[in-house]
Formats: sequence, structure tokens, C-alpha cells
Amino acid sequence: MSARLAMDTKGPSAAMSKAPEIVDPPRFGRWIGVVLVGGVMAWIVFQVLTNPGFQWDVVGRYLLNAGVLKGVAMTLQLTVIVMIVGLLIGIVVAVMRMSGDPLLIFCAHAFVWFFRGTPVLVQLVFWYNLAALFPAIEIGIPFGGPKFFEIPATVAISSFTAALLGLGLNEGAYMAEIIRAGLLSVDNGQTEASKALGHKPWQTFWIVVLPQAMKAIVPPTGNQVVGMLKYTSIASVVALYELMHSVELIYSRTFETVPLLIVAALWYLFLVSILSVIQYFIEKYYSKGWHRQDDRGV
Amino acid sequence: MSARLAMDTKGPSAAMSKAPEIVDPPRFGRWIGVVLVGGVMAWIVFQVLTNPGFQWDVVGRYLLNAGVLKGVAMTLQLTVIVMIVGLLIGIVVAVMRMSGDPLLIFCAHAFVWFFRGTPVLVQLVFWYNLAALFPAIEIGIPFGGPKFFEIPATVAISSFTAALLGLGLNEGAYMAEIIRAGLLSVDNGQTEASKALGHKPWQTFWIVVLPQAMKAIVPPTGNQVVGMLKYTSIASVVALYELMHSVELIYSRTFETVPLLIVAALWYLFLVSILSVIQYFIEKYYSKGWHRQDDRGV
Amino acid sequence: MNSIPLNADRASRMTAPNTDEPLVRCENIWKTRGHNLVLKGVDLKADKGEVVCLLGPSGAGKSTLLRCINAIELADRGLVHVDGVPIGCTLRNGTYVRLTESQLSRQRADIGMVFQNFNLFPHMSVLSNIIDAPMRIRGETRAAATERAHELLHKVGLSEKAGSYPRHLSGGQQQRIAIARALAMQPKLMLFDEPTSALDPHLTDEVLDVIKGLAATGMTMIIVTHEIQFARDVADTAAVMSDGVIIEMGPARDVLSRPTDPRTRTFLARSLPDHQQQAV
Amino acid sequence: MNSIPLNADRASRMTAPNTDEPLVRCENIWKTRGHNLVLKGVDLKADKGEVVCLLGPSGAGKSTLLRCINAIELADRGLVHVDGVPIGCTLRNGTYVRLTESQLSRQRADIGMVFQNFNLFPHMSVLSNIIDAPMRIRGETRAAATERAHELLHKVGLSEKAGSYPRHLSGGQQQRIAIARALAMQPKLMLFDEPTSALDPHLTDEVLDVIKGLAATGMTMIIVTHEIQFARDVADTAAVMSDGVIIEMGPARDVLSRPTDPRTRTFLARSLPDHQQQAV
Amino acid sequence: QGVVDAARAALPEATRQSGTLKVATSLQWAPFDYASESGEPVGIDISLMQLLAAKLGLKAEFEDLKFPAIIPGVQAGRFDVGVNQFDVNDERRKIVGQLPYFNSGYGLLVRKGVTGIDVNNLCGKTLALTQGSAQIAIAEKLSAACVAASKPEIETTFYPDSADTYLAVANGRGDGFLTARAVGVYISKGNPKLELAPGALSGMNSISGIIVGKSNEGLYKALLLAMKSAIADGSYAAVLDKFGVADGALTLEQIEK
Ligand SMILES: Nc1ncnc2c1ncn2[C@@H]1O[C@H](COP(=O)(O)OP(=O)(O)OP(=O)(O)O)[C@@H](O)[C@H]1O
Ligand SMILES: Nc1ncnc2c1ncn2[C@@H]1O[C@H](COP(=O)(O)OP(=O)(O)OP(=O)(O)O)[C@@H](O)[C@H]1O
Ligand SMILES: [Mg+2]
Ligand SMILES: [Mg+2]
Repeated sequence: MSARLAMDTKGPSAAMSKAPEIVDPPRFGRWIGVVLVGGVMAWIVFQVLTNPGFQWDVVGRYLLNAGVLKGVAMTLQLTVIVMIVGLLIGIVVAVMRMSGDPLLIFCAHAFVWFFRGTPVLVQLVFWYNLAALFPAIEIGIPFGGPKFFEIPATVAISSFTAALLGLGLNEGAYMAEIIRAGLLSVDNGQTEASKALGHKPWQTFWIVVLPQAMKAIVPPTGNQVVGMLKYTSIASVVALYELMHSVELIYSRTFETVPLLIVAALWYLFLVSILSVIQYFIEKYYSKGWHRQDDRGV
Repeated sequence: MSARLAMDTKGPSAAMSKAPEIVDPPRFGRWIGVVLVGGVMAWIVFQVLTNPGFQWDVVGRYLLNAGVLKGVAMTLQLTVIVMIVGLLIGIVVAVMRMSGDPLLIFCAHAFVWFFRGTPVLVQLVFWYNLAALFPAIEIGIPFGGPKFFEIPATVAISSFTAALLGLGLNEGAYMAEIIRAGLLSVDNGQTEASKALGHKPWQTFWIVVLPQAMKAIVPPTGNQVVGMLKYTSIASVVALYELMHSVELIYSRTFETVPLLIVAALWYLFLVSILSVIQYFIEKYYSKGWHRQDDRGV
Repeated sequence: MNSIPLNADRASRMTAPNTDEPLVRCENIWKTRGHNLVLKGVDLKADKGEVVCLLGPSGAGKSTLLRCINAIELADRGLVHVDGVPIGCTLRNGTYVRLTESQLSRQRADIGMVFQNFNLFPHMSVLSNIIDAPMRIRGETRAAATERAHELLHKVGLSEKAGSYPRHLSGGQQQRIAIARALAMQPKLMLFDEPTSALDPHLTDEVLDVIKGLAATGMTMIIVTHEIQFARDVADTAAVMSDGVIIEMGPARDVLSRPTDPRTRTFLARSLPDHQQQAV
Repeated sequence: MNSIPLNADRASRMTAPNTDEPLVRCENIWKTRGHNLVLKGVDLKADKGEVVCLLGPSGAGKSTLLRCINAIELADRGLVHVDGVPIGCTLRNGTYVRLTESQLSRQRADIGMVFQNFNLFPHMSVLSNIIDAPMRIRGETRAAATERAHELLHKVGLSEKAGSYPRHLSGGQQQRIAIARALAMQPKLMLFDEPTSALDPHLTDEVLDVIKGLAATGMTMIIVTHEIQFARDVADTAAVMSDGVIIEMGPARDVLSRPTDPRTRTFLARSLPDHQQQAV
Repeated sequence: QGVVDAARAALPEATRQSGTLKVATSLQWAPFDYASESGEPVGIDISLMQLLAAKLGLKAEFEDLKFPAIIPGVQAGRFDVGVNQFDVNDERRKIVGQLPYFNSGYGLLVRKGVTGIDVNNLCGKTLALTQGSAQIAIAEKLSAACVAASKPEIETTFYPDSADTYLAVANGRGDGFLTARAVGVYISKGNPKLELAPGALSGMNSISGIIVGKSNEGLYKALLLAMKSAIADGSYAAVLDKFGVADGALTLEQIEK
């Protein structure tokens, strides 16, 4: 930019303006495309807005319903907490997996295998009803030895704790794979350069490797957050009322299924839009220094 | 290896054996760890196997139940087809997103935003009930123009088609982000080198960029496959009976909920194990040339 | 291979009829990268079969110029012609219009490039790195491509590394593979960006031989280098670039031994004969 | 800066008392990488304040040796001592036991390294690349680190690039930043892997000056290079490596001008005085 | 309505001490279990449980779960009972205790004002049905019976979900919608265009039961005593009447079965 300014004010501009400029070909195709895409979108919006099946009046009535808002709050709360738990577990497990230590690798493998492999529903029901299986959480010598300490499990495991355990452990397993993929994508030379400077292993990880891995980590993590936002609905199995459940409660009373699903969909779209914006800025932050400002094409 | 052989038979071995060898420190910590981990695992297995709450006899009875097997088959079938659809859509959308063309970028953005943003349940219900909203699929001039052709939507959209549309489009949006992250992680110099050789854009993509992106794409895609395997259960809202639904049918008749959930969990674990093995080999294939055979540490 | 052929044959090439249009003609190239105006009206030409060495201080814009010549980057203004055809654009109704990427790829296939940092494909073995493009783009058979690859590997002294992956090679080995990969496409124009930076003197000589052999077959080459001695041995013409413009260009012998521009003198100070006498 | 100081001061350094233990002592180093036995019993030593140039054909194992010296890679057999302390391991009950990574990191902080392919951190600005490690590892204040960074940048002629990202620099600029980054840690030993490969003659001279200045402060340096002239100008001692062993080592002047080993003669052929007379 | 001392005495000690009856349910099954506009659990099951809890001197506390968690929750002792229109059958009684409390029959929902349609004689009529619902099988069975009796068969049209089906019937498509009577009553209250035709489909009914832990015999006995008292004093019938499903009442023998 400053260079461009310079051209206009200083010496080279005369010589430069003699050089033929290369212009982009007129993109008729693109204009046709724009018109087409615009047309199709307008048509869809028209159809959707005018279609009586969507019952927009009902949608409007429930969009800001107190129950729905409470559901939104719970959805957000659960998503945020679960993602934080998942992220922390994921980092630890990914680092274990790449540590080179056979025991840690084994543990990481086993963790991912088990928690990625079992349905969250089963895990939720399991945690929620730990009581039935192990009547108390006990600390003591196993295989029949004496017990030092016990809490009745039904007391210990609340709905929220169960949801957190079930969803958090599950999410941790998924995040571990995503973070591992990101770490794999960082050139080994970077690790070596960092070591050569005298960084400790954790410094190498936090300062050099992870920030570069973020480029490959952020978009799939965005996926996970968006997925979790919607997946928290499974927590209603253990009596946690998030967005989806709050609309279910309404439509199972009023039978206005479609408009209430639209209420939920609108809320999710809204939350996802906010998330996408956040994701965009995070990506931008981590692509500092990578962008070739003048690149064209793939 | 051949080098090591050479040492033992040829000249250098004498000089080499004089050089002090550096050994790994004895890892007492690791042995304690192995014992600990082994102990904890044994305890968990012991608890789980001996706990009457799990009703292993019931689990055994239903594990190979015909309905369950049919459910497994449907789960697999749906997962495979949806993932293929999702992968193809994902590649197309990711390439659009990174194409540099504003229109394509806009379309890709809109696609990801919408299909990642709306709950699959809503999409499924929407596709399945297209009939209620648009009584027929019509080809004609919109905004009230004449119609050339129409199919009643209830005929056109079967359960399977609805599931495929709902899950496939959704999966496509997620895969697009994953593939994009992978493409971002490939060094720009690779694209340039490929272009300089005269590769066409699609050759650059398929031969140079994508294979290198795979390192960052495979693990999160593994996540998606595993997730989809379990997520197909949502298809039961449009009357498609996969694994989870098949056990639901049984336990809602017999009320043997816990053992039947375990049946499902065991099946999922089994399928996920197979997938993990496949994923391992795919990762190995794509890490050709990256591995520093002699690296230690992070 | 170790005895260095002197510049005997070059003189003869120099006097060959410089027929009409030069093979490469850069006219008034301007290029901004990021916030930097990197090329400020570069003019450069190379006749068919000519070896041009491009010298100049770090950051002068040498790499950028090479990248503009094979349209890896498109100049903001100014035209590059190779073999009479404008690169990266085409004249349509009196204005120069950019080509699409796939049209560009056809132009680039005839222009070989060795990157400063090699950019080998890490997921392909050395052999695949070399034979892939000839097979896919030139449509050669695997057998033919492999045979020439082995020839080239032999020339650069890396026959036994055909099955290795780039990551397992030393810096100099990677650089030689990069040269072999570009040559395998048998382009009519070769652009080398510091092709001997990672090479020891002995290998530099071998690369010198390779380049001379190619020049003898009529291949045109533009070589960015920092090794004045190498430039002296290989180049017909030397061009010195500084701060985005070519400040001096002419027969290599003259420019490198008796530079006229004071900047060139400073730049070459260390390698000029008077200095050498002093240092050795 | 352009007039090249001659080797006057080096002679005095050479005669300084080589007290007792050398700063770097590599004894019988063996190293396998992949399927290749790369180092086959290397012995090398460098006294405090000595500048050792390591020469040798591509693939000889020079980079691998440097990597073993700062324990980026651990030798299979044989010991490296720096300042009397074994690197990468410690003697415990008569056997040498590997150190943990965080113990290694303490050793490495005192050994600077400039990689052959630079390995700058692409996500950090040039300034951050330079000041990060001194701040984090040496615990320097930002102000102090920044000040020295600017000094170093000035020395390598890149003051105006402090805010740029490595990706936006030319090859030679990146290389100079890599040198500045390593120097910022003020290590007692510096390992340079072809520090001037991407530099033009003028900059090579400036790096030469920098290195000489460092040597005067007592810093020990091991420099892999392919530029014989540079080695002549900078080195006290020259070591020639070939196929995994050091084949010749001695005062730089002798080794580089009157090599005894025939392989060294072949390798140096091009730069030996008799050849130069012929070529120029 | 006072506490029934005998029933309270039969309660397990812990339950009596706690003062609450923890009920697991799923509030997505109007009119049996659903959430009122203010979010309170309401419905036939809910009112009955409140009634029984009162008789036991307890306060009913409801937790809104999904089906997969209800049974394990009761088995685990996390909840005392579970209600969600669970049908009673012998297979289930092996797993959990089930105390019958409601007789659910099928009825026909028709457009308001339509008369002369008999639930037990549908031959030749057109039924609107929801895809995948249990009523399809029933309609097929009835139709087969018609054919066997050489009467015209029953026509059927399908709609994707219940809401669509109601809409279709209200708009004059088909003669009626075969549905559980209690549901029919609930719909006809909320929908001004529909009403429930008199009578129930004979021979097609199911008994719903309260889920009690298999080992929790004390609670089962207490609930049974409370239920008997509620039948005896008419409060049971009153509750059903309030929801317009008095015909779903069970007799003493049916409950003791
Ligand atoms: N993407 C970019 N954004 C901003 N500035 C850039 C970018 N790429 C290069 N530059 C600047 O352009 C100038 C010329 O770069 P170029 O790589 O062409 O130099 P060069 O002559 O090849 O130098 P060297 O001999 O060191 O390789 C440099 O000053 C560099 O900092
Ligand atoms: N990871 C690896 N696996 C297998 N072989 C390797 C690996 N790394 C290096 N080598 C081989 O080891 C030998 C020495 O490599 P090294 O990088 O030390 O050479 P060098 O002396 O630095 O050469 P150059 O001057 O070209 O940089 C080379 O033949 C190389 O092919
Ligand atoms: Mg360059
Ligand atoms: Mg090297």
C-alpha cells in the first residue's frame, strides 16, 4: 500500500505507467453465477417464508419463550464447559500419544479407543446410574479388601456431572485425534530449531509447535464445537434441559412440531454464526506470518 | 539394518566397539506405571465382569440377535454411504472455499454455515416431510410460473434418501472444514513447485497437495467416521432402523435397558476397533517419507 | 569431470547468429509483494542457448524475477515473453488479459525451475519426484521416464538414492535432486535459483558441467547465483540486479571482471582479481 | 565493512595458550540414520575461542555431526564433551545414561545452532524469533533482549525487517535472521551449518566480520561451509570430512592450501591456487 | 384426602424418611406426561402419581428423562418409580415391578359435527394414519376382518407425523384418525375442528403400569394399598374424569392381577 502510494508520488511512476498492465479477463461466467445463485437463494427464501407449513407465526411466538431461552443458556453453558474439558483432555492425550513412551502411547490409544468407541448415550446412562452398578464410590483395596472411604454414587453423580463426564471424556477422545493431526502437520525442523535454542519440551510444545499446528486444529475444532452445541441435546436423557429438549417439551404438548423445530434450528444457526465469526478471527490470528499477501489461485 | 550388519562383519566394528555406548536410564517409573495401569485395568475389568448390574447373560443372549445384526448392517451401510457422500461434498466445498473466486467462496461459506448450523434432526425431519411443506417436487418457473414436471415428494423422498440427504449434506459441511484445515497445513512452496513443473490445477491438488494434507486430514476424518457410525442412530426419526434403534426396540419391549445398551456399546467398540486399524494403515501410508526413522522424543 | 573445461566453447556460442527474437524478454517488470515494491521496472533478455547469470545482493529481487518469468507470480505491470509468447497473459482486444491457471500450466511445462529452497515433494521418493511430471504432463511411459531419471541421477551423483525420500537426504543431495527433477521435463528454458548454494566445490563443478552440456544442446538458462567464480565459468551474459532493477548487464567476462557501475564494483569487491591476490 | 581484514589477528589467537581441556571434544562418534551408517567414528576437537571449519563433500555427514554435538540427535556410540561435560548423557555407575529432554534443553541453551535450512519460526515476526529464547530461557527483560536484537539485526543489515515475518523474506535475509537468532542466546559454542550458502559475496564478508568479532570475544565456533575462500578467511583449524570420518584436520592455512590427503586434494582441486590461476 | 396409614407403614424406611416419592418420567407424551406452559409436569400419569404420593404422605418429585434412562434409573434406586404409559406384560414383570393403573383403548378422532361413524364398524371408511405408527397394523387387522366378513375393506392414507394427520382430518381428508382415546380427548380439547367419536375399539387395549424396582416390594405394596384407597374413595376416578378418560379406569381385580 505504502509502495503503491510511493509509485504515485515518486520517480518510478512514469516508467511504470508505460509498462502494460495485465487485467483480469471479464468474468461473464461469474456474473451469470451470481445471478443464478442469487436467484436460487431468493427462490428458497421466498418459498420458505411464504410456505404455510412453516407456520411463521408460531415460530415467532416461541422464539423468545422463557423455556427456550433457558434451554439456550444451558446449551451454551454445557458446550463451553464440555469443550474446555475436552480440549484439556485432548491436549494431554495427544501429547501422550506422541511422547514416544510406550506406556503413555498405550494409555492414550486405549483412552481414545474406548471413549471414541462407546456411544455417549451409553456413557451417560452409565455415569448417571453408577449407583446401580457400583452402589458407592469407594476408596479402598480392591478385590474385596477393606474400604477406607465411600460416597453413595447417587449423591456424587448429579445430572450435570454425568453429562460433563460423558460428554467431556468423549470430546476429549475426539479432540486428542484432532490435536494429534495438527501436531503431525508441523515440520520436524521447527521442533529441532526450538530444541536447539534450549527450549524445554513444554516450551517447544506451547511456543513453537502448537501455534503452528493451530492452522490445522482450528477448523476441525470448530466442527467439534458446532457439533457439541447440537450434541448436548443427548444430555436430556439424564434430565438436563437444553435447547432441543425445551422445544421438544413444547411441541409434545402443542403438536406444533415443524415450527418448533424451526425455532431450534434458528437458534442453532444463530449460535453457529457467532461461533463461525469467532473461528474466523482465531484462524486469522494463527495464520499470521503464513499468508502470502499477494497470492492468487489455490 | 544393513548398516548394522555391515558393522558386525567389516572393519569398523573394532573401532566402534571401543566407543562408549549410551544407554537409556533404567525406567523404574515406567515399570511402576505399567504395574499401576495394569492393576487399574484389571480392577475395572474385574468389576465390570463380576458386577451383576451388567447382566452378562442377557448381553450374551442378544449380542448376535438377528434384529441387532440387521441394525449393525444398516449402520455400516448408512455410515459408508454417508461418509462417501460427505467426503465428496467436503472436497468440492473445501476447494471452492480456497479457490480465491469470491462467488465460490461465498457459496462454500453459505453451505458450511447452513448445513453445519442446523441440527441434523431438523434436516432429517425437513427432508422426510418435504411433502408437508412442498407437496410435490416441481420443475418449472418459480414465483407462480407454469410447472413442467412434478413428483409427489412423499414418493420421491424415501426414509433412506432422507437420511442420506440429511446426514450427507451435514457431513459434507464438516468434512469441508477438515479438508480445508488439511490443505492449509501444506506448505505453499509445494504448490509452487508443482505449478512450476506444469501440473494443471487439479493435478497440483490431487498429486501434490492432498496427499500431503492427508496427515492432517485422516485423524479428524477418523473422528467423523466414528461419530457418524454412532450418529446414524438419529436416522431412526425417519424410520430407518440401525444398531441403536434395534436395541431400543428390544429394551423397550423387555426393559432390559442396561444389558442391551452394552450390546450396542460392544458392537460400536468392535466396529470402531476395525476402523481404528484401517485408520492406522491409512495414516502409515500417508506418512511415507515423513518419518525420521531415528527420531526420539516429541 | 574434475578438470574444468575452460570457457573455450562459450566464445563460439556467443558469436553464433543471435537471429531475431530473444527466447526470454522481460520488459519493464513491476512487482509488489506485500508492502514492498520489489521489482521496479526490470528489463532482461536471453537469447536461445544463452546462459545468463543473475547476480546481486540479497533481497534485490532476483528470486522474485525468476518467479515472474514462469508466472508462479504474475507481475503487476510489464510483460515477460518466452519464445515470443507473453507469459501469464494474452493480448485480447488491445489489453493483456490474464490466463487461467490451466492455460498457465501449459506455459510452465516448458519452463523448468529449481527453487532456492528446493521444494521437493516430501511424500514421493526421489525417483517419483523426478518421473512424475514427465509421465503425467509429457505423457512419457514409465520406462522412458525412469530411464532418463536414472541418467540424471547418475549425472548428479545420486544413483543410489533413487528410492530414498527427500527428508532423508542431506542439503546438497536435495539440491541435486531438485535440479534433476527440473531437467527431467526437458524444458526449453531453465531457471535456476542458486543451484549450487548447498554444494561443495567439487559438485559445483559437476553442476557446471551439466549446465554446459545443456547449453550445448541449445537450452536457454537463467541462473541466480552468488558464486562469482561459478558465474564466470558458466555464463555468457551477466546481469547484476540491485534494489529491484538491473544495474548492469553484458558479457559475463566484462561485467564480472571490469564492472562499470560502482554498486557492482562494491558488490563484487571480494572476488575481483585485485582483492584475490591480496587475500590468498 | 567491505575491506576484508586479513588473517592477522588469527595468528595471534592461534598461539594463545591452548590451556587444558578443549571446549568441544568429539570422540569416536558413530551414528546410524535410517539404514545409513552416517558417522563412522568421528574425532573432533575445538579449543576455547577456536574457529573450526568443517568441509567435505555433500552427504559426508557434516550436518549430522553438528546435530550430534548439540544433541538434537544422540550418537549411537561415542561421546561429545562440551566444556568438559558429556552432552546428552551423564556417567552413572560406570555407564553413560541418556539425559531427559529437559536436562538436554539446559545443555543446548549454551550451544547455538544455525540450521542449513534456517528453520525460522514462521508464526513469529523476525524480532520475536530473535528475542523469544533469550527472554524465556535466559530470563532477560524484553527491553534488554530487544535492544540486543536490534544490534544484531543492524549487524546483519536487516534493521528494517524486524517486523516482517520470515515468509516474506528472501533466502539470504532468512539466513541472516537465523544467524542473529542463534547469536542472541550468547552461547559459548556456535555451530553454523553453511551460514553463507544463500549470501552474496558482500554479505559473506559481513558474516565473516561478525564471526571474527565473536571469536575475539572468546566464542568457540564450528562452521560447516563449502566456500573455501570463506574457510580460509575465518578458520583457525580446518577439518575435512568424507564418508563419515574426518580425513584431515589441522591449521586452516595448511589444510586448505597444501592438503596431504589425496581425497582432500581432489575435493579442493577447484579452489587450490594452481587451479585458480588457470581459471581466472 | 388423608394419608393411608397402612400404605405408609408398608413403605421402605428410607423412602418414608425422605418424605418424597421420586418419579422418573419423560414429559413428551401428552396427555399422560407433559409440561405445562409454565414448565410444570402435568398429565394423567402425573396427577395420579401426585394422588398416590399424597396417600403415602409423600411429596411427588418428578424428573424428566428420556426412555433409555428411566428403567435403569429405577433399577439403580435413583428413582422410586417410573411412569410413562409403560404397558404391562409378563416379560417386563420379570425385570421390574409393574403396578397397573390405566386402561388405554383406541378411539376415533373425527371432524367436528360428523356423526354416524362407529369405531367398531369401520369397513369401507377411509382412515388417516401416521407413518410408522402402531395403528397401521391395527387398521390392517380390522380391514382383514372386514374382507373376511365380505364387507368393503378399510381405506388408509398416510401422513408423516401426527400433526399432519390431525391437520388432514380437520381439513376433511379421510373419515377419521385412529388414536389412543386419551390422546384423542386431549387433541379434541385443543383443536376446535376435531372431536372424539364415542366408544372405544373393542378388544384392542393395553394396561399401563407404574414401574417399581424389582426388589422394592415394600414400595410396591404401599402403592397398591394407596391405589386401592384411591379407588375406594373415588379420587382415582376423579382424576381420570378431570382428563375426560374415565373409561380408562381399572377395577380392583385388574390392579391386583
Ligand atoms: N511475500 C512477501 N511479502 C513482502 N515482502 C516480500 C515478500 N517476498 C519477498 N519480499 C521482499 O522482497 C525483496 C526481494 O525478495 P527476493 O526473494 O526476490 O530477493 P532475492 O534477490 O532472491 O534475495 P536472496 O539472494 O536473499 O535470495 C526482499 O526484500 C523481501 O524481503
Ligand atoms: N533420516 C535419514 N535417514 C536416512 N539417511 C539419512 C537421513 N538423514 C541423512 N541421511 C544420510 O546421511 C548422509 C549424511 O547426511 P548429512 O546431512 O549429514 O550430510 P552433509 O555432510 O551435511 O551434506 P550436505 O553438505 O549436502 O549438507 C547422507 O548420505 C544422507 O543421505
Ligand atoms: Mg532469492
Ligand atoms: Mg548438510
